[in-house]
Amino acid sequence: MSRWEQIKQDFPIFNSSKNSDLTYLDSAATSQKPKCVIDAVREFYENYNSNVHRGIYGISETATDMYEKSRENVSSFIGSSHANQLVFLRNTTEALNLLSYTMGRNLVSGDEILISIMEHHSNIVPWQFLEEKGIKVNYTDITADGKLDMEDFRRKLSPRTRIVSLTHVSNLLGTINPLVDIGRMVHDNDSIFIVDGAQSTPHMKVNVQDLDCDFFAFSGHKMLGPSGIGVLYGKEDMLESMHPFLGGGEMIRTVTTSGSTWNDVPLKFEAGTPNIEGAIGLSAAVDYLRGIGMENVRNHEKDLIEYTLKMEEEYAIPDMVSYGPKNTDIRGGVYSFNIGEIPPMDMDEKFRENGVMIGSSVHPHDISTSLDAGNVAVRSGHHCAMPLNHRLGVVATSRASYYVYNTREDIEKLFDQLEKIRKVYDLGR
Amino acid sequence: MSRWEQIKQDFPIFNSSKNSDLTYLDSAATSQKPKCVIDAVREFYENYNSNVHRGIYGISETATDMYEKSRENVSSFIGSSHANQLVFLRNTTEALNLLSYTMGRNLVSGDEILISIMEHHSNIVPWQFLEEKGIKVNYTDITADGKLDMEDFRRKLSPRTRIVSLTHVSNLLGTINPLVDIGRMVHDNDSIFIVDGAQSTPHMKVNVQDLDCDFFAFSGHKMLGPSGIGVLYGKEDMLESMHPFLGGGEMIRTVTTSGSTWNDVPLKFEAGTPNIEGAIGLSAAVDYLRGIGMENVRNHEKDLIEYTLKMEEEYAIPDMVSYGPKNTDIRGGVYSFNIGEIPPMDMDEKFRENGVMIGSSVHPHDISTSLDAGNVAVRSGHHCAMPLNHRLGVVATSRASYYVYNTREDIEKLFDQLEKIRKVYDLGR
Amino acid sequence: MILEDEERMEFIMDHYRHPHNFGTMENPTEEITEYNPVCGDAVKVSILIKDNMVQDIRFVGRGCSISQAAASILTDEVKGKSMEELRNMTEKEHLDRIGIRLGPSREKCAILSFNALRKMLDNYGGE
Amino acid sequence: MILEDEERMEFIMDHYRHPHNFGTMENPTEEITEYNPVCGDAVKVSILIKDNMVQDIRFVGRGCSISQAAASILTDEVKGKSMEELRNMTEKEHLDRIGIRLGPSREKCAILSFNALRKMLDNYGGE
Ligand SMILES: Cc1ncc(COP(=O)(O)O)c(C=O)c1O
Ligand SMILES: Cc1ncc(COP(=O)(O)O)c(C=O)c1O
Repeated sequence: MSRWEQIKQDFPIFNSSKNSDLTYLDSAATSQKPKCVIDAVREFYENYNSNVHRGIYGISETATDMYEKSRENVSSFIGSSHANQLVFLRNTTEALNLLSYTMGRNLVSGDEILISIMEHHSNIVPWQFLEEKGIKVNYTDITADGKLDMEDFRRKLSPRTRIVSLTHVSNLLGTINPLVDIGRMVHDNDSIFIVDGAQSTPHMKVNVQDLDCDFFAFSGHKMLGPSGIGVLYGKEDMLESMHPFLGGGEMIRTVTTSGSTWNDVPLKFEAGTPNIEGAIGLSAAVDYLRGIGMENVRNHEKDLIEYTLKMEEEYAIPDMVSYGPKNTDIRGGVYSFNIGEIPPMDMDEKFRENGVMIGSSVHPHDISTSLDAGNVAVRSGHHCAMPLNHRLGVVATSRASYYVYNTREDIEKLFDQLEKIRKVYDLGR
Repeated sequence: MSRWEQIKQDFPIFNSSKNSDLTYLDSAATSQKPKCVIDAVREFYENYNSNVHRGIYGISETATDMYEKSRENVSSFIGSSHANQLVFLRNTTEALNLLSYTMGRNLVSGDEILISIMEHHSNIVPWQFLEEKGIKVNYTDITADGKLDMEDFRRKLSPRTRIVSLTHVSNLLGTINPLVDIGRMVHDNDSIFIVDGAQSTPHMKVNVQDLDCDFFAFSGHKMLGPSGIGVLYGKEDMLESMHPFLGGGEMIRTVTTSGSTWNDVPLKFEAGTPNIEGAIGLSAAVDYLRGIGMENVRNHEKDLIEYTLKMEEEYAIPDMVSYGPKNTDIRGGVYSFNIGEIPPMDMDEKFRENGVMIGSSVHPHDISTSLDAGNVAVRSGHHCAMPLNHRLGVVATSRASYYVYNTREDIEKLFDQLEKIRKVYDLGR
Repeated sequence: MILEDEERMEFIMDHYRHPHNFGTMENPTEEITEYNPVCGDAVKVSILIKDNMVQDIRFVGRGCSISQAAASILTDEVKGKSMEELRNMTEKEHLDRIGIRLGPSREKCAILSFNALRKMLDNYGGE
Repeated sequence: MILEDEERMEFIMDHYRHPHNFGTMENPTEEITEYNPVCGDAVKVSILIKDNMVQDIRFVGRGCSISQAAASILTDEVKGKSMEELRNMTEKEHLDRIGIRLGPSREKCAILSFNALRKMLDNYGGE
């Protein structure tokens, strides 16, 4: 057994009697959980379950300790200099909304926020919420090969740009963005630099100090951890100067009827009972990933995407198109593709003329469903990136995305099936 | 074995080798988890783990189905007429903040919000956030025996009162508030009626239609479910007319660079990947509670609090005081107490005069720590209700709170230990 | 969606490859375009009603096999029916007619044409 | 907090029942009140410094056994020490002197008096 086949054995779902022979190619949506993570959650429930922070009895002190050690562990995993820069939240989405609500308080009409057209909805909609205050959201375009258009970026980075928020890795194209260079430009422009790390943290070594970003957001469920737990990293002085987001228990120092004062960071941003077992499970996931080594994870996925592009050429399925950079040095393990044209809704002239515009295309929905019949799980749809789909001239794509439990055989299986599906659906019109 | 002793066997923590003979009296902070809940979470990880809503392959459709069935199950548990009135969030705190942020948009300077002095910080601080907009937060007082002062309430319910937000059961006093009557007054006043159900839902039959509240919030972790999952119930028309709270994946219908449109309720309020296993675990907890019967849960806890008040009289520990109504018809299974005077910080004259003001009191911290030495877990502190502590003339209390796994023996153990502690700490000054 | 039933799947693919009642109409009584911007599925349905009966029904569309086959199957079913019969048709009956088990995501594809029909009936006031 | 060490606990309770250096001072060099509004623990510490040495130190306070005993223990330790020795004292040494294992919540009680001392040193500019 190869190393990666052995790793796959650590994931109970692949031995589940409920799913015979699952080929899971949807890790960009959410990852599977290794046994050590599942056990960490169970062991907490069975031995130490109690609320954190306020208890003065044994198990509650142990629970608090486990929760705070998890924070330290995750903090060092992303290269943060101190654990109090790490806020536990539900997910990337909540982290970016926290920023939009709190930083948004300081923005005024005419201020600008610069994002990109390849962002996930989580890094678009929260900023659009601020438009009603007269704040403008600008979108950096992409190049033909799926990279950030740096010229366009420079053009759009203006003196009014107060915030730049970019994804580290695109969840549709797989593009790894050159954030170290970008960060320098952003700070030279005196703008705040926010990174959506949802697709990088699980798949490569991340160091927030090297990135020199002000904020960095990611989700536990995409990196072998539980769902319901996510992280916002923020530079300490930033977090300290910000208004709190949610009010309630634990985030306060004092509450009186004439006003309240706030706890120290990061607790200031953790109102109410947190997802305790979520944090503990995420910490177990981080230990597991560290055991493999993030460089190895990255190299493995790079191998898989290289192999994918090679298979694409070899199979040469008619009308098959794929998206994202071909240079695998800047490409994560994400493979989005279509068979034939899947135009967006407003390109409907042809539809009006002569009816069914399916030609030789296979709708992504049909691809997913047909692959599922062969136990291959890929995602089809807009992948929460409608503006990017629109930019690519499609309404949807199918996407295979990889992680530590995937192997080259999975990719062969994918292309074998796609070839068959193409034949079944070929309408020859 | 009695029925309740049998029930205790369903909770692995009481057989954990890590905690010998734990007497857990802190369920108002968080509850223990029965085996069926722990198993539900694990089984999801091992067989169906995948993201919800957007997948078109087998396990993702199963996961979506399990998630939505959990919503239906929890919905019917609280008597909601339709599952789409149930939003899954992290906890009660997030639910109340969601309301403060979204409803707060419609309030103007001079508008009033009426809460009470017995609220948890979660139902205070989010409303205080709105004070900077010129909105006034009013606090209904309590009576000497720990009930809502209804005369004061009527006085403070004004034509400018736009929102009334009250706890169903006090987490410190145990008071069960007469919300059906109050709700009628609130609606007659054309105010919106919000109920903090964090301490009622776990312990008694709740029916949101009988309460006729507009919103109802509670947390999974206090009702045998996982942490990181909570619920906001809202009347459908209310939820539909509200602005979204967090923006991102799944809560949208369409996203373009010129604006976005929202998904139907409740998904409109569930941005990003939710706590999937949390919802599934909560649903298992609801099944378990239904199996016991919520009337039985309530009666059991009523018996325990009655027994507690009886023990209090029998033991007659010198200087011991307890808080909350003595009428157990309106009293949940919560017992807050002090030994001697534990005055709040601004009552410090005596401290200045002649030093250590400990007299015959035992600080709540010392009570918790000493009880812990005998494996009895109670909470000591302000219980996230500082204004109420202040109102009671104390800075902190110790609190024993009960649930289905507690028995009369636990209470005997508590008082045995308290009697001993009182002797050790008696300073006789 | 379960594809174990090959025969039924062949039936769907047949409707997809060779849709019935495909095309547009000159003077329809009602005409409506239903679409799902999320996946790009779209159907335009035209209906001709006379004497309280569906004289003719046609559709054009684009999208996945389920959305297009469902439209084809539905238009077959509807032709010649009375307004009353149409009003009594349920979503469940429509899904049963398709006859393969669809997951929640694919059901949305299948009911697109059914929703179009429903809306046309709502718009249609009678003669 | 682990109470298994009964002897040590007796030591704490002794300091709590009969605190050393208890009281106020007429003309202290520095005086400070530290308190934790969350649990009501409070200590007022007064210090008299001469020739760069702690001539006298006293405290009054209220709160739990740990916060008060810790103040008593600390004042014992500090008396007669030089400014430099004081500046080199660490929080860890202070906690070790108390000598029972405290959980994170109770540590806050224990370091209240230590924090008071730290702040007085910061305020004290020298003679
Ligand atoms: C009455 C009341 N409201 C709100 C809360 C907050 O619950 P959570 O921490 O789960 O948000 C609690 C529990 O601490 C409570 O007792
Ligand atoms: C780039 C990117 N950002 C943000 C998100 C949102 O993550 P979550 O749903 O965990 O909030 C995702 C995942 O869907 C993503 O791929």
